[in-house]
Amino acid sequence: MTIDRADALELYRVMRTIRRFEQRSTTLFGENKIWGTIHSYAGEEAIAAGVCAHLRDDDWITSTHRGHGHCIAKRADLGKMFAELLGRETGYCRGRGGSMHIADTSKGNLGANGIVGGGIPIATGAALTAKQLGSDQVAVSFFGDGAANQGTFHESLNLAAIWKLPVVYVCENNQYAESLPAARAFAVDDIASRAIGYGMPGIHVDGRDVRLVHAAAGEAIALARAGGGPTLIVAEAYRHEGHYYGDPQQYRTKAEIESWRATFDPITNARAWLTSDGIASDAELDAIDGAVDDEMERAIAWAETGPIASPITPEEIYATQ
Amino acid sequence: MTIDRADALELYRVMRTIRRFEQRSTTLFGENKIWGTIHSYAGEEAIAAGVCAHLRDDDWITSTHRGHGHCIAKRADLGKMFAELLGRETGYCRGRGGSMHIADTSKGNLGANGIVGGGIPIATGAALTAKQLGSDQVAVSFFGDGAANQGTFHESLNLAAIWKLPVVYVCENNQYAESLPAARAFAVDDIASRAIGYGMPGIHVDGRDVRLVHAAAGEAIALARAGGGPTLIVAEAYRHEGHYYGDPQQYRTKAEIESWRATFDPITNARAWLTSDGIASDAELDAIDGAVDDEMERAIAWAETGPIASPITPEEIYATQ
Amino acid sequence: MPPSEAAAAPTAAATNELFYSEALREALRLEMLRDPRVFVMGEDIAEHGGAFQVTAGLLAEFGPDRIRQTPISEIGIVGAGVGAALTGLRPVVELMYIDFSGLAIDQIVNQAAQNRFMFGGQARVPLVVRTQGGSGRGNAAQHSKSLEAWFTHVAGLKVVMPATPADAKGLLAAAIRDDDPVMFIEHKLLYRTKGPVPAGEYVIPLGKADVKRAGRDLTIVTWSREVLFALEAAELLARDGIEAEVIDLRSLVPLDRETILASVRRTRRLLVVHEAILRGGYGGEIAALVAEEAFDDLDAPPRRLAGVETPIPYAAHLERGVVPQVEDIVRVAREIVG
Amino acid sequence: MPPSEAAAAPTAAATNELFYSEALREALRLEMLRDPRVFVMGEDIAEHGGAFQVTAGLLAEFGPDRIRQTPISEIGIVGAGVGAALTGLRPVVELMYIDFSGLAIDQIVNQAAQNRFMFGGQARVPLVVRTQGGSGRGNAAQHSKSLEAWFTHVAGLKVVMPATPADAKGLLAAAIRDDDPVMFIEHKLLYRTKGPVPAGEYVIPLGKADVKRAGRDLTIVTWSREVLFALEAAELLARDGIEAEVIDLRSLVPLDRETILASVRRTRRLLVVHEAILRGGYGGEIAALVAEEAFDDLDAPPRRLAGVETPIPYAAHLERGVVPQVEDIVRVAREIVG
Ligand SMILES: Cc1ncc(C[n+]2csc(CCOP(=O)(O)OP(=O)(O)O)c2C)c(N)n1
Ligand SMILES: Cc1ncc(C[n+]2csc(CCOP(=O)(O)OP(=O)(O)O)c2C)c(N)n1
Ligand SMILES: [Mg+2]
Ligand SMILES: [Mg+2]
Repeated sequence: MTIDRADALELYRVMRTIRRFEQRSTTLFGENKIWGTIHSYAGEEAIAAGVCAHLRDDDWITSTHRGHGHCIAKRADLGKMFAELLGRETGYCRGRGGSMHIADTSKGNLGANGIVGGGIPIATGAALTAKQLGSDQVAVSFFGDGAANQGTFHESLNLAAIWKLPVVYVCENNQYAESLPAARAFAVDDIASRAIGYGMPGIHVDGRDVRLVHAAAGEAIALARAGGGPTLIVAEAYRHEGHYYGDPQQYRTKAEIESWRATFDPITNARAWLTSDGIASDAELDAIDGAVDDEMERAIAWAETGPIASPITPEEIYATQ
Repeated sequence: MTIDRADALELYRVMRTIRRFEQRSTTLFGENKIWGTIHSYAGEEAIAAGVCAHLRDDDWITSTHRGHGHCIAKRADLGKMFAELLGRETGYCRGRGGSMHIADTSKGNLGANGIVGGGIPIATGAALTAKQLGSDQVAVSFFGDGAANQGTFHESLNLAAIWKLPVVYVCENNQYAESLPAARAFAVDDIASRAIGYGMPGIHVDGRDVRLVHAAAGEAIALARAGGGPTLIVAEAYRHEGHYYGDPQQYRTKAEIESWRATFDPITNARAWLTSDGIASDAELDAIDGAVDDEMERAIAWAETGPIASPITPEEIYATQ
Repeated sequence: MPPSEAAAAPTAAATNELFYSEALREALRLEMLRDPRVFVMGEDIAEHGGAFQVTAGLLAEFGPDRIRQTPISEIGIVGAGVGAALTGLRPVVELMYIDFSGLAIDQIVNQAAQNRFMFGGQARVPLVVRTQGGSGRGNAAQHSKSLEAWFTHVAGLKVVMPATPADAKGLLAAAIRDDDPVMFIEHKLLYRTKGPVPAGEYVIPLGKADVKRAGRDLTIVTWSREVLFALEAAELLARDGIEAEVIDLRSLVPLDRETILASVRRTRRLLVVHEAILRGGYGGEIAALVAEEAFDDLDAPPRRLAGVETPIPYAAHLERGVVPQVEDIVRVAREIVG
Repeated sequence: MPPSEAAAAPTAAATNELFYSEALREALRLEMLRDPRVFVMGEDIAEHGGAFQVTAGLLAEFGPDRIRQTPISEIGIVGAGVGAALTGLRPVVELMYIDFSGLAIDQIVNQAAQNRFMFGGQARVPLVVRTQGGSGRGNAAQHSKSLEAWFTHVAGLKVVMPATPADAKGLLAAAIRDDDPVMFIEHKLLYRTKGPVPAGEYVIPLGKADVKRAGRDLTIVTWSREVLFALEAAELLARDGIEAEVIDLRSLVPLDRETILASVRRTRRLLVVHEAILRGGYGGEIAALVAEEAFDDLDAPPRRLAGVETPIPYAAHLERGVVPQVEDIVRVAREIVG
């Protein structure tokens, strides 16, 4: 699958937007403007960008506690995202959900999830809806290496396989589940080998290269859309930041972090690709960066002017009174 | 692994005892002497017999709702088993548990289980005890094809694999989970292929031939005892009776049942082996049958004379008052 | 275009004598005919017709997609139900025994019940989880519990427990049309009970208790199978001139406070009866509510009669002894009236 | 040979000022030193020292076998805990948030709590499940619930909720020595509270409530973090001459009925306070108990003050508004005393 220039630049823009969003939410958290906890997606941008590039607004995704990237890649409004983090009425969840629960049903984002593995059966159910209605919609479930050891992973992949559901399972192996290295959580090197036991294709991809993610996801999503059933994609990545804002990270060394960041950065990687293949010059990419940063500040400014979350009303808890 | 004559005859005796136990509990149920529900192990005897032949009294097993066979193979007292089915104080569980909860901790039987897949993590925990204490005890978890689609299966096998626990997982594929054919519950032909995703050996064996089960289990249990970690064994079998006493079995035809019973009977199979290899004559095997049947009637007679279950006392519910 | 979800008022059509299981099947069938988005998912619901025959025959009529038989994967299928409900379908997921609900409760509570609120009202989760509980069949401790109290303690969930065939039909239809997740809890010993059931479309709004028997001396609040016991007890009490009012809650959530309080203010005496164990049971909620709201109207302490604090034993004579029987209700009612 | 499990009486040794988290760690450490069968299993408990730093430093002292870090497999690790307990060990399994307990509750309820009874007394399950609940940190609806009521409604399970560092230490030691499964529920906002903690071996028997403040006008029954709020409220009330007695249940199961009833018979007024939502909460059990047993001793209706019926919202100002605060307790207490 070749990527034309417009798509290539869009992939870069999305990744760069995610990275910037994480940088700014981190500073806002440091300024005590964000409450609770946030989890940075920095280092994993190529996965959300490469996968969601193939999705329509009426396709569904389920996301995770580390969900900002998926949300942005599914074309969410940055202002509403920041407004949510700031607990404003103008946020996606009117300040009820916060970072761990941002959903944008208008774009098919069925929500970030605070329960590790909690979104996997939900995406499977969304795919079941497509199957029942005979539509060609597809569901994608993003989850981490840690989630792959939850029972929900197992039960869901089996259901999708026997029912040939249009769903793609994207396991983001960022090498850690909080403080637990993936190497200690699995007795296999390749998590994708689990696909064998369910009877679905299992694809292992280098999540640092958006081209590879884009290609693998393109195939899997096309297969699902065509009624060919589910696929498990395992994308290797590295979590550049702590598990959450403030993580002391006693479980890994500064040296490890530095070396991985240097070798494993999807954005530097994409810049190298785009410039060396003559798709864009550094100047053009810098211009994109500048535009992204400006958009980010406008979004934050808009969010900060939003009213604080309004009092809770019964209809928010029960739709049928 | 060659089987000497004494062991061969013991394997036959155990299988024949299980078969007879199921026949008699079925008639007792028909006489309204047994309450609740019972699940016949007829057709799967070679699995319990072949596996438990390698276990010591201080090794552990976890069993299922279809647990009579495992219990007998782990050398339980038949009288106490019948007494439990009859709701007597002299039963293994003093009439509290019934068929679905018979346990015999004196022989390492950690209990039948009414929750499909419920015993898998428990056996894993027993193996963890052996590991923590540095003993050479082994745990075996018996469960069905249906249980292999429970999250507990997934989480437990992964834990055992990463911790190299001395546990053997024995999946009894009797072709059905209640009314659901295994063919419709899996998108793979070989359930043992799931072992690949956990990084443990997966062995597929014809559960009709006690020699094959005995050999496979012998290797797996020896490996576990030697600190080599877990194994998944999938033994093919066929459930000769309904899922439970009284199952109308609308989900399979009489013809199917007849043809499988004819071709898939571990006891006929064992008789053929024993006689053709000249290990025992039909007369000798008939003598074993007779002895088994006599023992069964003695056990039932003893059970029927037992006092009914006594009133419940607080210490049964809480050990520390 | 599917019709509106608004629950229609009960219609007084002709009635048929049906088993509780048949009444449930009729509701499922009519709702599936009425709304193509409704489908059923669960274990052994197809060829076998369900562990208690509620879906018997529906496979032939609706086919394997809408009578979707699943592997044994409780959290997987309930979670798939949540996803299907979030994306426009109206799934009815069957959990064979409420004792197994623990395997799926994370999806019921953290996802189904909370999604709407967590997402700031963006979502609706019209999911019905049909299950059954209770003892009396010798199935022992893992197949006999009464766990409704767990589900009443969850914001965003509704809890319904019909006691009669008519209520089973009308409440299941309402649960399916409701836009919120509903735990619909049946009782294994009610399936073979018979009663008159209105023919055709019949919907009972959730949240309305039913006064199954009027009385002036004592209010008995109960639900599910204990309603039948309470009515029998009321008959016996009437022989001694004690007129017990029997209120069948039907919906535990939403709770019909008004009906309970109005009755207690008249009878001035309360007895709550349930099969679940006493400690932490929903009877505490009812007794506390009445003590708080109608304290000065009470002539006697509010009483609770509930299951003995033990896992359910197997042996028949023990099993019978651990849940309230008719004679127990009569005895305690007499003590209360004094 | 390991020492007997009999809970020793509290010893009045020297005390240290410790954080609640440190007191818990001290209990874990002492019990692990005392009994080689005790070990800890859970997520992020090793290098990271636990989400709330309770196990910080224990990996270095006891090594990776006894501070056993696990993958994210809640039902797998709790089930492994059940198996280890059944076969002679004394596991302490940590569930990072009680909101995740739904993933493991099947093993807690159907196995751990029921095995002993189902097996006719053959088994013991000395398993401690350590977890924490409650709101106040902006973690929203899936990380802030108070679910203790679910566990009180299970025959065979014990439920402990310490409010102070000293109680945390003494009760955790008792829970580990207890031969039954214990849900040990901490509160995320208590870990950084400080208090005097007896040095060395210190064991508080389960099932004994603690009168944290004596008073004559009103009995406030509460537990966990609300104990601190109730004590603050009592201070304020005292300024207006209202003397509230504050009872910290500490153990919800076994429940210390005597202490509650004796107090209410003296003060003639009851207020139960908890953070969990009202409906189906354990406050109903306490209020119902008092209404049944001490009806004629009450001068006012028993009252409950509890969380608002909603999933916990994220925004700080909303979050604070849905659980009882000091001022709420003061207001309701005044209403009761009238
Ligand atoms: C059911 C459940 N268990 C534990 C947690 C606590 N927790 C939050 S994130 C996390 C690690 C998840 O690891 P992974 O799935 O690899 O995702 P990552 O954070 O690496 O993106 C854990 C253990 C949780 N939120 N839910
Ligand atoms: C968690 C759970 N779900 C469903 C059931 C109901 N049930 C009892 S046995 C059974 C089928 C089990 O199939 P399998 O694991 O293949 O064992 P088999 O009965 O074939 O020996 C089912 C669905 C149960 N007991 N527990
Ligand atoms: Mg990870
Ligand atoms: Mg089977």
